[in-house]
Amino acid sequence: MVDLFALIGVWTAAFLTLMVLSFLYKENPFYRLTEYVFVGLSSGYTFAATLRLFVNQALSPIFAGQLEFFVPLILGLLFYAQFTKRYSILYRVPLSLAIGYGLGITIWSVLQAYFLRQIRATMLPLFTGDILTTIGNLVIVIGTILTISYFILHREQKGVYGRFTKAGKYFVLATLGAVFGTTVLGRMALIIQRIQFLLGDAAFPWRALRIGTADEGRFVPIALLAFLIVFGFYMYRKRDVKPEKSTKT
Amino acid sequence: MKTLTSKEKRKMTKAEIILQIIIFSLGFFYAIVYYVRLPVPVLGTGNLQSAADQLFTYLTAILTGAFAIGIINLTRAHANNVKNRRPIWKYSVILLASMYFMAVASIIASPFSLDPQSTVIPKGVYAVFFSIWQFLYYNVLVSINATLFSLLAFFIASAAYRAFKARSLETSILLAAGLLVIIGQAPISNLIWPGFGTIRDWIMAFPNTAGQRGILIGAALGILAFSVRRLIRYPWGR
Amino acid sequence: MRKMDIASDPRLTYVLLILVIAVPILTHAVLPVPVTDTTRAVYDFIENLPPSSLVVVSFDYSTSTVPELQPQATIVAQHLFLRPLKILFVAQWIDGPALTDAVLEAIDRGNKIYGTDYATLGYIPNTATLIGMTADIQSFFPVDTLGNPTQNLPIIKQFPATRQAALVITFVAGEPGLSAYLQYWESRLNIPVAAGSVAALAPGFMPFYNSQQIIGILISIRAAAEYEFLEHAQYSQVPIGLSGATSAMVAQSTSHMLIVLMVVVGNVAYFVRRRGKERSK
Amino acid sequence: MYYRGAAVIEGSQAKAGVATSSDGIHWTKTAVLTMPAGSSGWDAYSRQVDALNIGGVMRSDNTYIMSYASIKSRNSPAQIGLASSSDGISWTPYPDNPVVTYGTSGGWDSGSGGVGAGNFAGSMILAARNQYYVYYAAQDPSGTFTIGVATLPLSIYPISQTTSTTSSSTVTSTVTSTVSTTSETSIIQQTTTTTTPVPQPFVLGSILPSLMIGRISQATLLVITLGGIFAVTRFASKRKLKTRGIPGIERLDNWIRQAGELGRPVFFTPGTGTIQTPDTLAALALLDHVASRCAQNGVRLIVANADFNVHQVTADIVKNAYKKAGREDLYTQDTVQYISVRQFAYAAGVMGLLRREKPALNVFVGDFQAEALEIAEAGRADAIAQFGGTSNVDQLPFFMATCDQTLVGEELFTAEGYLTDDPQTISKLVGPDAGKVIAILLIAAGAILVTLGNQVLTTLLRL
Repeated sequence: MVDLFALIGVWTAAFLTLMVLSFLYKENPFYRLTEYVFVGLSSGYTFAATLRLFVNQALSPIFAGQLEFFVPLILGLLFYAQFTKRYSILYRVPLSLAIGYGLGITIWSVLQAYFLRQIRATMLPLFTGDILTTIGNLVIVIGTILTISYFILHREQKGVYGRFTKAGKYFVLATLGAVFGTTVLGRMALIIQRIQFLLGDAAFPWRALRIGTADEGRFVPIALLAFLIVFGFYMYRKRDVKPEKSTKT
Repeated sequence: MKTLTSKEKRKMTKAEIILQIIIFSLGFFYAIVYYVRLPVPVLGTGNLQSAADQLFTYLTAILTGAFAIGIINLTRAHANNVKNRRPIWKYSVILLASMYFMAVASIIASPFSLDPQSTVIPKGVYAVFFSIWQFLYYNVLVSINATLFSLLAFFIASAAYRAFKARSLETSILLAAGLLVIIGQAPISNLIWPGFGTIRDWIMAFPNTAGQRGILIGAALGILAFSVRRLIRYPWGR
Repeated sequence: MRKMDIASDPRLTYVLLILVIAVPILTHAVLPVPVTDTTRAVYDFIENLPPSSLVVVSFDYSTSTVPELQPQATIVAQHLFLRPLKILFVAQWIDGPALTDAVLEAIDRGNKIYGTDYATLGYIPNTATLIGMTADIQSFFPVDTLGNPTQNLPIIKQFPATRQAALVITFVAGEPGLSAYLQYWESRLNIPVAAGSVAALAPGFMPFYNSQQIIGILISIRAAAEYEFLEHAQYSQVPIGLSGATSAMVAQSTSHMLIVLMVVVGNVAYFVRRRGKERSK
Repeated sequence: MYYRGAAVIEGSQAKAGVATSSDGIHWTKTAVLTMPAGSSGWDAYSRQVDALNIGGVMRSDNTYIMSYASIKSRNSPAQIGLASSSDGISWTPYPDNPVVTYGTSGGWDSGSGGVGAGNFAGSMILAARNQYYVYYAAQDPSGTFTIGVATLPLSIYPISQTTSTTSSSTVTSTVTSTVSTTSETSIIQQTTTTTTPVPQPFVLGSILPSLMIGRISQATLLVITLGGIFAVTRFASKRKLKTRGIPGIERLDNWIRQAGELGRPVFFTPGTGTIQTPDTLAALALLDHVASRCAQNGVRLIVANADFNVHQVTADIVKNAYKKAGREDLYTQDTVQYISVRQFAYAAGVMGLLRREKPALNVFVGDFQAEALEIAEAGRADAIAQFGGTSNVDQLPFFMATCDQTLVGEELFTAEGYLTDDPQTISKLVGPDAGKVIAILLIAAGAILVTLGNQVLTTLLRL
């Protein structure tokens, strides 16, 4: 059975999706409205989350009797000194605590995870029994060295050394090609799911997105039509009488 | 010519020296304790086995104190828009309204509700607000945000035809590698020739790994130098 | 009226893209998806986890990348619930807890009991919490997302600290995400890490797969379809449409082929026009 | 060759895994050690909660013998026990465990270091001169660590005479908290002399467990790398180092000249970064250069911003540039425009500007996210040239594919150094080169050594 509330929910979702997609035709107030509503809702939700954390982490230990948590509470409230004129420097006290511990743990973890571990993992045997792994290892060891050499900045990239860094640039380009290729996979996935939703396709993961259930989904195309009518009418009424300036030149 | 961006070496003010002492001492403490991993005897009564972990609980308590900074900044910015009737003031009103409405609804009934077991709030009110929050979150917020991001797929499609030209040897390498990866990851290519998939996996596993690792090592060195320099003197800037 | 050809007005390409995607969806076409090793590595690791191992699942993405990562999260969570494991749900992004609830509702949780077999701890606000929870969960998560004090939860009694985790899997769309677990859990405590990543970040994570810092990578919606195929093969009660990824594979293929076609055609037109200009000079 | 050994995870890790490896370098974790849930005995708590603190594992004939530490209840002191197993995965505890109890004499071994689940009671067992020796770490009240040793008769786990004699020859003075496979033990043996185990406490300093060797090697490598970086930085800031120059800068200048001849404007945008982002600072340096060139050639410049602070800085830069060239007339109200802080609104605004103004040259350098593609594609349609640059790898492909000239990653910062030719900026850039050279040398040396079969460098870095 179709639940009326869920149906309204699904229709609203469809209507909003189309309001955003209308940007493809032309930048218009429908689209701008969704932007502002999005920023409003996500900021409101973020505030609720950070408030709940403040209650759990800073207040409840005090209520539970650990009175030494008054100190962190006061230091935390110093953040709001930035809104005062005279004491605005004080907000840097809690900020420097965050900066300090951040720098401390970053130094070793970045050294181990991104420098040491990567160098050790590139120490691969250049000649192994199996031909495929040998080629693979050669590409990784030589490729990594050449890519690093490409980013060495203090020497002119000319002559023999220039040939090395040029080869390094080709590895960087192959990498950027891979990034370009996989980014297409990601972007297509985004639009495919939106079109699945707009067509009310049963294969759309309705419950995993908690929008409603498949049987309300069947009625989404009706919202599609409703929006086209409203949008078409709005565009017709709003079309510029005088031809656009740019077509003249 | 001295440009705006190069900062002359001005002397640190007294306040900055104190702040730098805080940053350096906390940073040095964590660098040592965190690396050497010797269990330093416990300060508080908690069952944590090292002072560093115990200190983390206090640090977290301090950092969560800044919970309202975001909402204050947004409110000030958009309240100004409304006050002096900027052209977009109507949108600012909508933004503020939706922000505060969502904040109230989420505080009452959402994964971040302040009273999840509805001890104070009666069950009925909680259920109503929960369905309001659910509608605002899953039907409105997710729909808008996911669609906003999906616009990018269209721009890739139009850029593919109008902008991605093999103008030079460099862009040709990039486009060749890109196209091979695109073909390789489309399941249909496996029916034409399974080799496409292996080519794509090979590009991802070897040349890409080499290039990414080179960039990663370069970035890691940048972060190391950047962090150590800030331990000694943090540029407070503006 | 301006000449509506494809070069000057991108809107024709938009319509083409919509058509190329809508047709396979309406015809419900299905395609077999070959499984890549980075996906199989994650599946095998979870399948071989010894009974009652602790798995930490971290939701590190927002509503904008739901289409890429929600299918992955759903199908992997279903796999974790099919095995005798203890699961803790956390999140480094604020949208995490809400997306976790949606996943938990979508999957079949079998006879698993909240508090004993799994629990949702909620949002990790900073690195201090992320490191601290490896030593003691209760100090950093006094209550779970439902408001129960964590010291009463049997799963927290059994695993007082996440350093005892047999695996942490992060569904990541950016920072903070995989880098935090790599730096503070894997390199310091040798806790195995798996990454479910948006496609744009996957190439950047390959060096970590090569250096075995992560045991595998699930790359965007295609990995969700592969994982669903593996899971359905072994646990037939898992429906094929659960993640919604398999049905998107045909549209995935047609849209990819359209992009390839347009780049090729675009370049051919470019070179023809350039040769024409050179000859006219 | 199939190596089989218990690569035990560091003492404090309650979970002990067995890893197998075919080449001694790459370990795959195959299974987690299991032990039947004990009765209410001395290690009830840890056995039930798997907080098994594995010490060392030795092998005699075909049985494995392990020493492990565990606790009776949540915060009680640790004690050491033994267990044996045939396959190394499922273990049966020694009937009258514990063999070593802490916290009795109040002296040097009064505590095990740490308390409760996180205790550090490291331990190991080996057979020598027909006796079992159990070494364990202990901490006295003042916090200094010492190694204690307990001896047990061979009868508790009878092993044939041959293995006991051969293992006696392998007695080493290094207490390895990780028992490594034969190939690795042989390496560590060469570096340390063998001393007869004398059952009195050793002070930690005198024995360097392998973990400590690892720590020291990593610490020295960090000191060398940082030392190199800051030495080069100091050296560079003294001598005016000419960096490798930027290919695009000359082309940029003549594109601006062409824009002047065509009488069309130049467009510039520094992206969505804040004033502290390195990319945005580099973009501002480039803007300084572009604005002064435009002023000299009498070209109209349009700048679009997403961040309000950046907007104010760009306005100052452009105004100064035009004033210096005496062309204030070109600087109008809408030369520098603030569009919007939100990603897609900013992109839409920029695309509108590009379509209306039809600039001859688009320069978009700085911190860009997904909106970069929209701008690059809209600009490509009308402009004669596009000049892009960012250090964000996810967006670089779209820059490369649509721009005539792109500053890739750190080239953006070199451009900043080159343009401002301020020794401070250049030296900060050139410093990390020292680390890059170290990385290249290490990788090359390591790869060659590994090819020749010598694992010393990889083992050193692994500890």
